[in-house]
Amino acid sequence: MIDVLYFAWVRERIGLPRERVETSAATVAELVAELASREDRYAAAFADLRSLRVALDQQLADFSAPLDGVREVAFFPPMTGG
Amino acid sequence: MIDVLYFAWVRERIGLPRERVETSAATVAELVAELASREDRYAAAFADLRSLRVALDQQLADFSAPLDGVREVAFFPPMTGG
Amino acid sequence: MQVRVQAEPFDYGAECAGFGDGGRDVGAVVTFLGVVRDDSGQLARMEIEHYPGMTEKAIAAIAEEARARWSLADVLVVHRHGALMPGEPIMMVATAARHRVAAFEAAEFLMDYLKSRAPFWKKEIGPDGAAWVAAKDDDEDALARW
Amino acid sequence: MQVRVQAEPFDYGAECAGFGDGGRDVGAVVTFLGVVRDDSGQLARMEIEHYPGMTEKAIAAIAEEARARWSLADVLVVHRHGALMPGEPIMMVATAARHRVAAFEAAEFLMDYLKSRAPFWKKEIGPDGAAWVAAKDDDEDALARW
Repeated sequence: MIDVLYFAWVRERIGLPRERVETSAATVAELVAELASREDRYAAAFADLRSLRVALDQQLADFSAPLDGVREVAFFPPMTGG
Repeated sequence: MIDVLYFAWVRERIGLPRERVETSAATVAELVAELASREDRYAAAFADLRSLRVALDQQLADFSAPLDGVREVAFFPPMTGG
Repeated sequence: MQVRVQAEPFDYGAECAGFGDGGRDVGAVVTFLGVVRDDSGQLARMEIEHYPGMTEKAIAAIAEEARARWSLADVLVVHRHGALMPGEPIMMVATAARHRVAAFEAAEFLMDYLKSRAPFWKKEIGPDGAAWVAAKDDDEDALARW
Repeated sequence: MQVRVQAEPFDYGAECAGFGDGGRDVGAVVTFLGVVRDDSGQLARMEIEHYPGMTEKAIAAIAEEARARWSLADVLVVHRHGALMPGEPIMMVATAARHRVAAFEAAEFLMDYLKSRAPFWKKEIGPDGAAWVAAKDDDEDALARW
């Protein structure tokens, strides 16, 4: 089980801020493929990975990163702070 | 007649902050030559023009600048504000 | 070093007054203040979402990198989240260093990294609804110089 | 635009608090504060001489150039002269612009020009007497980038 968090328009498209996901995905990319195949709202949120960022246990990561030992995955658009 | 002002170590070497000078010098360089020939303290102050700056009527200028119409000449070291 | 992420407004003048008594080797203090801009005159408010937990860690890591790289005597980052009105302060950074070049560079480094590497997302609410502010390529490019 | 040359201390926090209400198109404010540094712990005081009349004109010209070049909504320069103690504020600049890059660049431009083009001269008084602060080649070189 892994905590998956969504922020900004990713959260709005999927319609929830976080969920617990049962998965055997080995990488972020595999998790994305699983989620995107669930429902249209997920497919829409994950349609263009270039417009998405991912953090693993609150550290920015790549979509190719392994999920081994990770407890929290977050998906969000490019950041616009400052 | 022209007002000649001195600042910082130029003022200290010459020993006064300003004086009125009767001169027929056509340029700053000619005025410097006149002043430097007066006394040792002037010669010491004007020994190295690369370490001096000049302003004509409160605008930075070159030593080659003409004195025509100028009322106030100031000599000082490179500035160290800020 | 101080990092604060908060919904409450902050007092820019008071933060400036309280910053940079970093000892006798401080010669230069630089501050940056970001304000909600409303060019069109149509902005009702801005809403800033963030990622609690990660936000503080990401900012602290950026601030620590700046402190070490420019030998800062002190560094401050304050960033708000939640609803903000036009003209309200969004965030500020402050740096204290021996010389001006270090203080300026460190403040610009902090801003460039906070823009693109701290998990905040801005949404603008106007008469035609709400829109997420898009990240600019410029902001990503700005990181290349560090 | 405000330029002040004064012997009296100024209140950095209050100046920051009062600056940059430049209207709804201000998104970024940058301030720089210069402080009397005392690395050695031996500085009794600093004395700043200036050229009354020229100083104000030179600073106003530099500030106006910055305002025009970076489309600043507001700009402030305060510079002290006379005797200053270690840790005391010497001078400050503040810039208000739409975007952060303009506010930073304008503040750095102001500092670079004030260093080398405004008629101030610093003297340090310590246990071994007084010495004029020498201009640095770096400071002259810094002008080349503008």
